Amino acid sequence: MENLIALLVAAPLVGAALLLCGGKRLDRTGHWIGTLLAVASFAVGVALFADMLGRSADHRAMHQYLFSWIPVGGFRADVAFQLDQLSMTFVLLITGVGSLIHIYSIGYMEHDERRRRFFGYLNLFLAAMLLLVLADNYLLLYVGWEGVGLASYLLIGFWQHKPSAATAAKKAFLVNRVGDMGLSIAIMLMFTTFGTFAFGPVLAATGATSEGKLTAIGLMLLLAACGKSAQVPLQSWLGDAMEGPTPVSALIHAATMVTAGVYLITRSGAVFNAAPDAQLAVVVVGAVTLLYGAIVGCAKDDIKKALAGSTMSQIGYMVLAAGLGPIGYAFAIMHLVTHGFFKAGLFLGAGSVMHGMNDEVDMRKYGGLRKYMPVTFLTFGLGYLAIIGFPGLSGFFSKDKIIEAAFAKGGTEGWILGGAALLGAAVTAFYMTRVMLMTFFGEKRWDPKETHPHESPKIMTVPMIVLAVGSVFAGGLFSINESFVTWLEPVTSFAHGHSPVSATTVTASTIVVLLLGVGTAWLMYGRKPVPALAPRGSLLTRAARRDLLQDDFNDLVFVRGGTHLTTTLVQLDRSLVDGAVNGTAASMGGLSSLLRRLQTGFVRSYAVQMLGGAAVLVAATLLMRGV
Amino acid sequence: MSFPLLTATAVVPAVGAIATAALPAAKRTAAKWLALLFSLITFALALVVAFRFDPGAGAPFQLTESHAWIRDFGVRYELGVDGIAVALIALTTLLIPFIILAGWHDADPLEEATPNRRWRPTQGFFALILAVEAMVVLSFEATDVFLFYIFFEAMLIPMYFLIGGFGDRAGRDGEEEAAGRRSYAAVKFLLYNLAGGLIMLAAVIGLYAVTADQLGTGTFSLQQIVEARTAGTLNIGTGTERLLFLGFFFAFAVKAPLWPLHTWLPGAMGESTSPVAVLITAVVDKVGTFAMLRFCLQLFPEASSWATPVILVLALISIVYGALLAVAQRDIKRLIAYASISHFGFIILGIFAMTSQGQGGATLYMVNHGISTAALMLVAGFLISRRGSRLIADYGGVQKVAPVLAGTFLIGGLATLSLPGLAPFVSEFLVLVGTFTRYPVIGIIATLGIVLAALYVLVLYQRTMTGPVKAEVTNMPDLRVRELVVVAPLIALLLFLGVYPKPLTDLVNPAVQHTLSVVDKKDPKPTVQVNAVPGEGRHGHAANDQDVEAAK
Amino acid sequence: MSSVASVHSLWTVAAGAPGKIPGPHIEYAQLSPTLIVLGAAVIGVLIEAFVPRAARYYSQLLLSLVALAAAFAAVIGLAAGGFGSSKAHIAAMGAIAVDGPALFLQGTILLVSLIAVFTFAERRLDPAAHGKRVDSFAAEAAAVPGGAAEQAAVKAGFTTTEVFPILLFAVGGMLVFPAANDLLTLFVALEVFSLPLYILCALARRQRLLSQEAAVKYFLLGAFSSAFLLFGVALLYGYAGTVTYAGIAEVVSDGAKQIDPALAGTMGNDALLLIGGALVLMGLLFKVGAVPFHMWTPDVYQGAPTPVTGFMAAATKVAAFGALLRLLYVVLPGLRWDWRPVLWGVAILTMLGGAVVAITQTDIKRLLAYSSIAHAGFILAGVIATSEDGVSSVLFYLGAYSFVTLGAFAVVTLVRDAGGEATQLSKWAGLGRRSPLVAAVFAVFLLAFAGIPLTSGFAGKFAVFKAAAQSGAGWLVVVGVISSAIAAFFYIRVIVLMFFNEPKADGPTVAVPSPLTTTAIAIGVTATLVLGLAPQYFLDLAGQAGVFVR
Amino acid sequence: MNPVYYLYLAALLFTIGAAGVLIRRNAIVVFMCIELMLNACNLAFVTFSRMHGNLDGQIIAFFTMVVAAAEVVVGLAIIVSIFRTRHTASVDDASLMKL
Repeated sequence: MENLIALLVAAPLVGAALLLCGGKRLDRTGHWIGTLLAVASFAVGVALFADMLGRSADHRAMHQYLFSWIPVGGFRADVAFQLDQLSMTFVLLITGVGSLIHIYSIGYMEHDERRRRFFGYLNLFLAAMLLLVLADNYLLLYVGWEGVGLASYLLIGFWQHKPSAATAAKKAFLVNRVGDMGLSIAIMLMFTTFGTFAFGPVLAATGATSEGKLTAIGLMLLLAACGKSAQVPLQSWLGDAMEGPTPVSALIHAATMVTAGVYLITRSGAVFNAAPDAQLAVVVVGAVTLLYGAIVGCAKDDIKKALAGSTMSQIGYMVLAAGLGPIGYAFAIMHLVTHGFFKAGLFLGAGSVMHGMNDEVDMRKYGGLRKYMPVTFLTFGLGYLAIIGFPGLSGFFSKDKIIEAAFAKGGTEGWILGGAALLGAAVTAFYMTRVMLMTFFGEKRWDPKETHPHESPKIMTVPMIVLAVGSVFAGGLFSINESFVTWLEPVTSFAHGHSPVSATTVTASTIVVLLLGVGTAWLMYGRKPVPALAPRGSLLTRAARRDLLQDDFNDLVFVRGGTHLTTTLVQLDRSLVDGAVNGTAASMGGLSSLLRRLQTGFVRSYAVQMLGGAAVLVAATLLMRGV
Repeated sequence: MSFPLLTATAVVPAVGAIATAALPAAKRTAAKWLALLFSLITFALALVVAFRFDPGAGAPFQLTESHAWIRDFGVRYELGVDGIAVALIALTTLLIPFIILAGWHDADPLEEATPNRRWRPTQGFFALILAVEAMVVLSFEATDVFLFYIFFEAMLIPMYFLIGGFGDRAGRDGEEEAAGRRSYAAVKFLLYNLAGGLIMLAAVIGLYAVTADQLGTGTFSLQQIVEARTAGTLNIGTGTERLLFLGFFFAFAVKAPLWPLHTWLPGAMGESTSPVAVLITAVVDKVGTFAMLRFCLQLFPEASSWATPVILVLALISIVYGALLAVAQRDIKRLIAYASISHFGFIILGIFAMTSQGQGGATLYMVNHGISTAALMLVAGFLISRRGSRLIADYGGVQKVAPVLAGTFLIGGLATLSLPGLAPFVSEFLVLVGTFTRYPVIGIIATLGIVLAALYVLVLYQRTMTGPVKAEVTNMPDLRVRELVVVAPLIALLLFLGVYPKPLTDLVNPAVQHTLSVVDKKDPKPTVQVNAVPGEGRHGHAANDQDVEAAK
Repeated sequence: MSSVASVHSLWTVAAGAPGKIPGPHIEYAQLSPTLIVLGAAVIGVLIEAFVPRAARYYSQLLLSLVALAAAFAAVIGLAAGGFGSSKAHIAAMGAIAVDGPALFLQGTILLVSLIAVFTFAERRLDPAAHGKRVDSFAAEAAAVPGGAAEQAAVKAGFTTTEVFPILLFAVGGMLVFPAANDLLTLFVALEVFSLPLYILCALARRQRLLSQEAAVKYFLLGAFSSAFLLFGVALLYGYAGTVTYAGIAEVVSDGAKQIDPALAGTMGNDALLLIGGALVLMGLLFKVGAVPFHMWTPDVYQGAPTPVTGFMAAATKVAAFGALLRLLYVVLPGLRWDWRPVLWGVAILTMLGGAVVAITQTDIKRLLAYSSIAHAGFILAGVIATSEDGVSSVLFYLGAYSFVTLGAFAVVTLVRDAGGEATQLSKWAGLGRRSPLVAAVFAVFLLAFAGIPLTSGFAGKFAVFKAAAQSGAGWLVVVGVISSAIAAFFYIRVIVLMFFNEPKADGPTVAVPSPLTTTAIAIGVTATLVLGLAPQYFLDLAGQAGVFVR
Repeated sequence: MNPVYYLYLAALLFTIGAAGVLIRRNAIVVFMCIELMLNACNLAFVTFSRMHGNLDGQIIAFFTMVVAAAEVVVGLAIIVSIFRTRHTASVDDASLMKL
């Protein structure tokens, strides 16, 4: 059975190869091939899942060794897969949501002449992402890690003729590279410490290692996670990444890739558990990001950017949870999965809206769309309820657990984190309501002459519906006598937190803040009409619109500073380094034309020099002897 | 005495050079095909060498040949290959056919040029390429220091004519201007390397003097010297050894090139046609790094470890400095040149990290960098030949009109920024790890290189390939068949070696271990001993254990 | 020391009883090379006197070739007869040494002269004057250039066939010079080969003014330096009471022991020895063109007719270095610690000076002149080695170098424009485009000069540097390589000029030479490559010839 | 009288000759100075010969004269020919080739 694991990766990989090298002749069938292979991969996943369920909890991990990849001296990297409950969860999420989005894209990209390539990239992404979660060692994970980075680069910049898209793609890759630096350093640290970087031995050996080393490794892993999961301070790329086609935003920049950081931290749980400082850093990052993302989300008028902000903040929740240790891992993953459903659903909804509004993204030019695209409205609405944590829907269960766990951290930390999480919940409710109202309610702010909003074709709506269903029930399903937690426990281990405030209080307060958020939003956007042009807004709003000046900062420090540095270096290279060389040559020439002068052409001067030479010769000889 | 395989591998291209040069002016196309044929035969021979070579065998050098040559100088015609040499010979002979194919039209006389029965640039071009190949191969094979030196120096001359004699068509300012810059670059290349070589000559002579003084008869045989060292019959005084080492290293550092001796490279690569640029950076420069590994370390172990700190710092500077300058370049080829400087920094870093990962990685790096730069540079050459300009600013939106060209260019670029899954990643990571295990700080700073690499590659790609289509490139043809034939195999190779580098590592490891044993360095042991691996697959161990053996 | 004894006995006898002087004992067979050449020279003069003009050219040419070939054969014979090694001894009553170095150098000189004769006899390059083929020598040397007399001579188709006997005389002197075993013979030989060279310099057909100026400079400075040499000889004589090398060496080695007090003032007076030695040394350094006695070289090389320049550059160096070696190794070995440091200085000055000044030269002949100075410096490095290796390395270098030089100058004669040879470097631009073959050949010579591997230049350079390094002159070697790096610069410049620069519209043409020059160049190239690729055989030759007879 | 004085004289003559070569312009005079130097050498030879009591020095002196004579022949030939072309015997005028 375990020999099927490779198939999970192979299927989409083959698809990518076919579609990217196949050339024009595949233009008409390409998208079907791509989708088929994605679904196939999903099927394999399901099969494996069934097999896994058939076993007892501690024999569920499967392992498949393919071949020895890089053997040099003590350095041994294998291409080998490890499929345990954690990986399994991801495999299902990735292939499942992935397949749905493939299907959706068939409709969404219908009129794009480069659709074949688009599906090629999507398949490439699936393959890389699966490699990431299936790898049994950090180096192979690194391959998947950069692979998804590449796929996201290609897809963000899919419409390359738009300079903005190209720039965004480049930015995403670069920021991620910074994170990758962290990952590679972490791997090097592991190699020097343990002599290996396979999950098994490394995580097993954490006990025998100095905390300092583990903290270093942990921080480096965190850096990597920040890059990939758009956490502060490396979050700046996610907003721009919305330049990509919406399905991409749904799959890569909402449901799967951006959660890789959470996977990495959870996977390396053993390391973090043994390195409290690193853990603290993680929770801080998580808390900060969940607020940051939420605030940014409130200010954006671009529907996708708003959703992007929300993605950031939701992942902030997950990271926060993962940072809490055994009491949080399971919930982090659980929220990750539910988030996968509703955020993907929301994005697909947004895509469907844009599809109907000929690619308008400014929510101020929407309004009252609910009667024009009912299905979209319905699915989007359900997603909305799920994300704000409306009782009974997925978001409610997963987020609520995280908030509890945050309080359970105990001490002032616990209060701060819990408070942050609660506040975040409120803001989430606010900005999501804002999106909802601006898009589907109020009077229409678009010109009926140009735009004729219409419902999207079945092929697009069906996936939306499926996801909506997921976002409604998943959370509840997982929480039935903690099935999800027990499922993950063998991998992530689980500990019940003892929160100073009782679970019911937390739940109650969440609902309260939720209502607060929704209420304010309704007061601001529901009651009075939304201006078609954005008002100047408060200082905070303006800052939030500019991602809280993040980019301005980067621009000032890295871009400007960097350009200055390089240009000066170029000068130095020419004047100093090369100058030294040319200088020597020149001075030789000078010396030469100087010495030439001795050659006056006058016999007598020659004679003089000869005589002088003779004198010197004699003198020297005599001196040698000291006579 | 079996068939002299190694000699043959070098003689074939030499003969080819003569044959090609001999063809009359009218027979231009014939000359091209002839050159291609000979380069392919050479490659075949190289493959035979690779198969006949047995990594497992104990002897450091195999397929050895040894004949008396210049007794008075203690020089023997001694050839032999270790894994490293085999890999590099394979690389060289593999690249040459592509270089020839890529340069198919680079040496065609200008249309308006008056036909001249005597002047045969095309024949000359391909003959020179083959000549360089012959000399490079020999310098990889030579196990006699003097023999090596001879070809190390002699290869400068044909290179010099290749750089100075042939360049990109047209350009902004007329042919005259271009010719001026070309010959300047060529002269700079030659003098720089000649100076290095002559310094080395002094050291070579010094080495002879020492051996003659202590062994009775002066010798240049690498093996003899190494054995004499280990046997204790030869011990060079510390001071002398350091001087000799510096003499050798200087020459190799110029060739490699290592900061601050790099300034000849951008000019040479910028002004010459891209196939020649590939020849410089992917083939000829490798001799420098190869020689560090084979001669500097094995002849002067103490001095090497004495100089290591400084060299590591210089290498580090090369990495960062080269990358930063690459970012600032406006000229595609110069950009790639500076990128190469950065990469050579990595190679040298790996060599002098003195760990099996470092040196193994460095060797892989030489091969992979050869292939990746070839891919990138040649595609860049195709691009330039279409537009007649090397300036990045003159391009834009190419990806729309020539998607295949853009795609291959991107893959070449991704290889250059060593994306996992492509060959260069393996080597770069090995070098980093190898360095990190012994010099953590340097290792960490070196990782900056991977970010900067991403920067210059992606900026280059963005500015040339994406965005709105520039007017001048609107009707730019996509890759032609010949060009695809050049690029596709290289890319395939990059992918294969990225996924399954084991053949290469198996080839290289023993040689690296031997070098390390000569230098008397051991890999640092991990601080925490990990006991039997629970999660890992059973099949795994069988395969891995022998690697462990190899490590011992 | 039999020779010394014999000399002394001779004089004492002479002083004692006149009339009973035994005829000096001369080994004619062993001196045959010299005798053949000088004899041929005399016959040449007679030919000038008695053979009608028309026939002179061919008869002279034939005579010279035969004579030189025969002489060379004789040298081979002697060498085969073991006079190079086992039977080496001093002939002609201590005047002339017949030993390895002598024979090797004589052989080299003879070969060089043979090739030089080819270039002397070339008559296809200059456009025919009045339907008569002319060579590169003045129609009538005595006539005023451009004057009526000269025009008449040209019309009459006169040619200076005297050059052949003059050349032979010079060769004769050169053969004796490195073999000379007493200072007197040294001095005489020096003059015997210098005076003909002075004349040859003045005989150019084109640019007589330069040619004559070259002659005057060479003559005056040459005479000046030989005066110093002679004074040095006098002092040495005063020091040792004899001029035979062996005699002086003896006195030097075991100081002044068994000498009567009367001579205490002079005999064994080190001041005399040192000053005298220095002056003789200077005379020889002048001939090899070492800094600071090199000023004549560029001017003379430039002014003299190119074939003569080639001959001088090659043969004179060989002969002079031969003599220098013998002097230092036979006479002054005891003084090694005195003259070695001095020569160190001279060698360094010469290497660097030659290389540096050459960078800015604009005339190909001057350029080659300065390069020859630099090379003199390299050879000096070998001389300083003061070991058998040193000797043989110098011998090898001389052999290798002389062929390259001859070839190079032969090529220079081919590149011509209206005013004769186009020696202006700027005119050589784009030569590679016009006639790739000639340019390629010249490039080979330049690369050999630069000491690029696989050429004879490299083998030679390596040999001398190796010898120097082994004798502990490591830093000299370093200076050597540095100056060769500098030198490389201007050799490369010429190559750039020939291959990478566009040919000028009014550029020079390459004349198609007769088989004579062609063979000369061909031999030059072959020698360059063979000695570069497989030098072992010749190294052996030089190695066996490494020992001086004392 | 002490023969050493003759040596001093020889040295003096030699120096005068050398100085003359450096100072005088006229080629002929320069040449005569060189002859003077040679004769100084002769004097030295003869003196030393006398001191050593062997005849080598004197013989050498004869040789020197012969050589000097030959030198004169060649020298004058060259000087005269250049005089006829340039109508001057000043060595300083013969300086076309320089640097």
